[in-house]
Amino acid sequence: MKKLINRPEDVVLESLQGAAHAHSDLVRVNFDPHYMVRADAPISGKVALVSGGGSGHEPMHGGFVGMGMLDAACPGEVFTSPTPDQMLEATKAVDGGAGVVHIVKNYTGDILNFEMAADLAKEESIQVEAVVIDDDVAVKDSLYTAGRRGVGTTVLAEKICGAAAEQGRSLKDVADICRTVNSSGRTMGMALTSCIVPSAGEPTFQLGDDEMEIGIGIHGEPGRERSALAPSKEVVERLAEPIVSDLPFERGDEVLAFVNSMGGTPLIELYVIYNDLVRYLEGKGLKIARNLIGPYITSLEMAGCSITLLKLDDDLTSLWDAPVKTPGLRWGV
Amino acid sequence: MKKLINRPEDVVLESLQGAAHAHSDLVRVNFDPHYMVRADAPISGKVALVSGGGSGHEPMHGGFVGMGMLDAACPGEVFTSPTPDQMLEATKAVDGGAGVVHIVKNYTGDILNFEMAADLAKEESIQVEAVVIDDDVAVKDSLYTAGRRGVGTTVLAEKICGAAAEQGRSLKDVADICRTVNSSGRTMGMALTSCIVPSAGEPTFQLGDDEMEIGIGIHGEPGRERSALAPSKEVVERLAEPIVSDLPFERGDEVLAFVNSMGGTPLIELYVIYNDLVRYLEGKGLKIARNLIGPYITSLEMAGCSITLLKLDDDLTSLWDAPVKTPGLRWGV
Amino acid sequence: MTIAYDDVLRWIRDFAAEISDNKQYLSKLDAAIGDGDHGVNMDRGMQAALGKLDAVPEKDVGAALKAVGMALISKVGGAAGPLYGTLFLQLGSATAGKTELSAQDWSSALESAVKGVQARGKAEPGDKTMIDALIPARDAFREAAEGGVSLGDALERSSVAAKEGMEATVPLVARKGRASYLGERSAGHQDPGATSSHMLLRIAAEVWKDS
Amino acid sequence: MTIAYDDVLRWIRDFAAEISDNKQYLSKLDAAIGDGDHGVNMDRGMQAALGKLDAVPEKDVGAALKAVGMALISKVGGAAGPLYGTLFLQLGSATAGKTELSAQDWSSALESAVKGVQARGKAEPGDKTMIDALIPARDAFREAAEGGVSLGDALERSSVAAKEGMEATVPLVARKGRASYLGERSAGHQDPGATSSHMLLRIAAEVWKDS
Ligand SMILES: Nc1ncnc2c1ncn2[C@@H]1O[C@H](COP(=O)(O)OP(=O)(O)O)[C@@H](O)[C@H]1O
Ligand SMILES: Nc1ncnc2c1ncn2[C@@H]1O[C@H](COP(=O)(O)OP(=O)(O)O)[C@@H](O)[C@H]1O
Ligand SMILES: [Mg+2]
Ligand SMILES: [Mg+2]
Ligand SMILES: [Mg+2]
Ligand SMILES: [Mg+2]
Repeated sequence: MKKLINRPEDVVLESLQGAAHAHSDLVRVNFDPHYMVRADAPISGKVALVSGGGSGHEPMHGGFVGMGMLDAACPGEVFTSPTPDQMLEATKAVDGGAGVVHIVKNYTGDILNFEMAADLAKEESIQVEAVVIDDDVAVKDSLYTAGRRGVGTTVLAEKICGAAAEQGRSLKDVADICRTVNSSGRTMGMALTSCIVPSAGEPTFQLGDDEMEIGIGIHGEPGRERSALAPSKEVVERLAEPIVSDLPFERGDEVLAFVNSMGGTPLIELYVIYNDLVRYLEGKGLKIARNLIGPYITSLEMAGCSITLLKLDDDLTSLWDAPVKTPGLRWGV
Repeated sequence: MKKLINRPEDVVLESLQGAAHAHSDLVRVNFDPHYMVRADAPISGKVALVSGGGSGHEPMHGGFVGMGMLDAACPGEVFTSPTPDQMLEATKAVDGGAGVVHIVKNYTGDILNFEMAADLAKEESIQVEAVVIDDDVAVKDSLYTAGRRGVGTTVLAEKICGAAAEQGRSLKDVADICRTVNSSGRTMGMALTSCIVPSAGEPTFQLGDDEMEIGIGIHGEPGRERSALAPSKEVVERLAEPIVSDLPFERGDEVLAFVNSMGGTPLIELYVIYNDLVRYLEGKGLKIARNLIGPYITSLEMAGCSITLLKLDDDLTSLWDAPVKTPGLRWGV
Repeated sequence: MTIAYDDVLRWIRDFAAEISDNKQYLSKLDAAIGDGDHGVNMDRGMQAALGKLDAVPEKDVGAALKAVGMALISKVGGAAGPLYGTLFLQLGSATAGKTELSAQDWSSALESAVKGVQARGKAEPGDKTMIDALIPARDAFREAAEGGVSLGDALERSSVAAKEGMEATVPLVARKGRASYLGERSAGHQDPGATSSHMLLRIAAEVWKDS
Repeated sequence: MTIAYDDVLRWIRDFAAEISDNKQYLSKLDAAIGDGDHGVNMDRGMQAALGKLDAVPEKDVGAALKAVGMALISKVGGAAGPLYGTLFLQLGSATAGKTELSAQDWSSALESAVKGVQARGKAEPGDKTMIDALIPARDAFREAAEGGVSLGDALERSSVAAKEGMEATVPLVARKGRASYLGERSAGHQDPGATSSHMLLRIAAEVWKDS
């Protein structure tokens, strides 16, 4: 295992300490239980946004704490959902009296722990609305599974709902926008290599030199299908086609296109992919009105990418464009 | 070779096409010869900044074209300096009558090509000042070599000089600030893996599973020393010590600390490194006043990192803080 | 014919040791169809649980089991944290205030523990989860105890049933948890949670065999 | 006893083919002590040069060589682009307007080409660069031609000298170009630029041997 770390069991703590040192102007970090809140929390009268999940997806979620995005993030161990006490403390720390939205990715662990946390928060008279993100079209037969996973759309939901909350919209409105984003966004990912969970010390799955894995999630879990390596153009088709045919996109629709690195794939390749995606969507009559390109929801050092398409309307577009100031995403301010 | 590309020979072109599609609000791309200029170039009366170098270091340099940073970037083939015709055309496209600074990383190829371009530009009555960045402390005996390589400090110089130019400072002033940044900044890098140049198709160098390479550059070239893998804390010492002892840092000095991923090392590890760097510099009595953490000057998908320290003064700090709006770096606006 | 307070502590400690010894093995099972952390998760939680045991009010079986449950909830995370946390919390509620457990006590404690896990996780038998080890174990223990066999033998039958349930997860296609994302590809692998649940019941049978 | 215009074109074409055939080999040499692109760079440039040859005004050796130089400058990049570009530009200047080359013409063309490369790159003999193949080749040709041997033999001696110069780069520690960053570790490897320069002169000797 080749990683720039000290002891595997200290990675999450030390990384969080590093982030605390680096971004003290933007965020405050609490240790034990671990959570991160924006430096000016709680903001009286503003709906607060809390998310969280296993570590290993950086910058998500901690890198998205700040003005115009999350009020708090709870980092779990690598690829392991955080625990209810973290979520409860974070929720209490950011509640400004207007209620708290929990943005939860659809994994059994995240759901169960956030459920427990919401129950505990309600006992302390905090209004909580949980919204589940489940945008991964790689998961078919969602009736016979734990349902679609929450992946790339989470980043977009956190940005857009953060802007809505910043504008002073109500708990119900912010939660509704989050549901709208979830129902308008779809993602599909692929891997060229497996990642290595630090505590495991070896690759989660084995891939041949000439193989890739299509339909992976973000936890180093294998996908639904293994196949021969293919050029970017073909990879883009195999990722975008199930997205486009799942959402009722119509010719002329505007979308936000999000090309994400799983961690080990560099920017030069993401732009090659984006270039192929532009052509593919042109062929479908879809217009990319906004884009996001880079490593935003990663799987440690995994090489690979995911494509997320979000159908835009005027409200979503202006919320996307609104100012944001976090360690990982910053514009307009 | 596992890459998300089409044909190896098309990577640079297609990546540039992707960037042109993605960032048409910020930059304009010219093809054949390839260069990228900020969308509002030329800006009359403003000193223009042109940089360039081999591709494979994304977001540098193309990702740094925009308000408050570069006016133009010239991408060469992967790890191969661009050619004089690209640089000449870019220089002509951005000259606003106040002269052009060429920010050149110290590699034989970059130097020779930029020299030719400057000669050609001068023939066309454009004032050009070339500033060479050579900040890599891994290169010892610079008398017996092509001199120190230009690495991490380049990113900081482009940001800081971009801000100075934006303020309307003169050609000589902007070039002088660039020289100050170069003489106040030092970098050292290391690799856990080699990268693969697309056209070569195999790793540039071989590293054992338990080895790392200390003192690498940014072109997949091997470093000066190969050694056993070590924990982050030790890696930080081995990178920071030669930097701190090369620059006459004094206790109480303020520095900008830049922890850079070579491409394949994810953010979670960069923060672990940053955390160790904070402690190391505390021990030296140095204060980190600003920081930059992420993949900004990369070597394709190489895993590894570099550390750059820049000694700050009030002018440099306020130029660093000034607004910037580029695809790769964005704040304050 | 009863399980003493100290026996309960021995069971918790031995289970923690078993998890620790099999950390890599459990994570490896999880890597095949999940995300490779089940052993590490459970070990982190059980180590935290051990730390809590000293603070337990004297000889209250229920309090000890609840302390384990709370530790698991706040230290494990993932799916296993709330599920095993609930399991131990329910064992604790069912045995609150007791200084020792009869066969009947253990049977109804198991009953509510399994009910709690199902209420939380909504898994049915055959979904390829820890439920596939727990339900057969619960049923085997109840039948044996009701049939009048000794506590030690009933525990042994419960352990064997858990083992069979665990082994029976191999051919199953997962319908709950991360493994479900693999669809047909989840078949052919043993469920990690069912494996740790079998350990829990096997250690009980071993530690309590002379009770 | 002269090199005709068509011979010059044949030399350029055969050199381009040689580079193309040895693209991987040259890049591999460069990977050992540089950044692994020398073959690819030179091939890109020589292919572009071939495309320019048709547009050259009829039978002007100098114009053809200049066209190659310009193509290399605008297509190669890196260190080799300006250096080989300069080499061909200088060959071109020295032979401007000529329809064929005498031994004396070639000798003075080589003279100014090497001077140009040195002016640009500032490399001295022994720095482990293309200069280590070019200087011996230039000297050997001049001596042989002045000594009155046939053009073909002089070219052959020049090629042999380039080969020896190239081979002599193996033990050297690089002091110019990327390889210099390796310090002592650059010893034991043959310089890629010296290798391509030897090819240039070897192909000249082969193509022009019956001139
Ligand atoms: N809904 C559920 N009900 C019961 N058990 C479940 C459920 N989902 C998952 N499990 C169990 O949890 C185990 C995985 O635990 P663990 O790996 O620690 O959590 P995670 O899947 O979050 O990484 C599975 O092997 C399975 O036995
Ligand atoms: N200053 C110099 N003078 C002469 N030749 C040089 C000089 N620097 C480098 N070279 C030659 O250039 C070759 C490398 O060319 P190439 O790999 O194409 O460029 P780069 O080093 O920019 O990748 C070296 O093998 C060496 O022969
Ligand atoms: Mg997990
Ligand atoms: Mg090169
Ligand atoms: Mg797991
Ligand atoms: Mg090279």
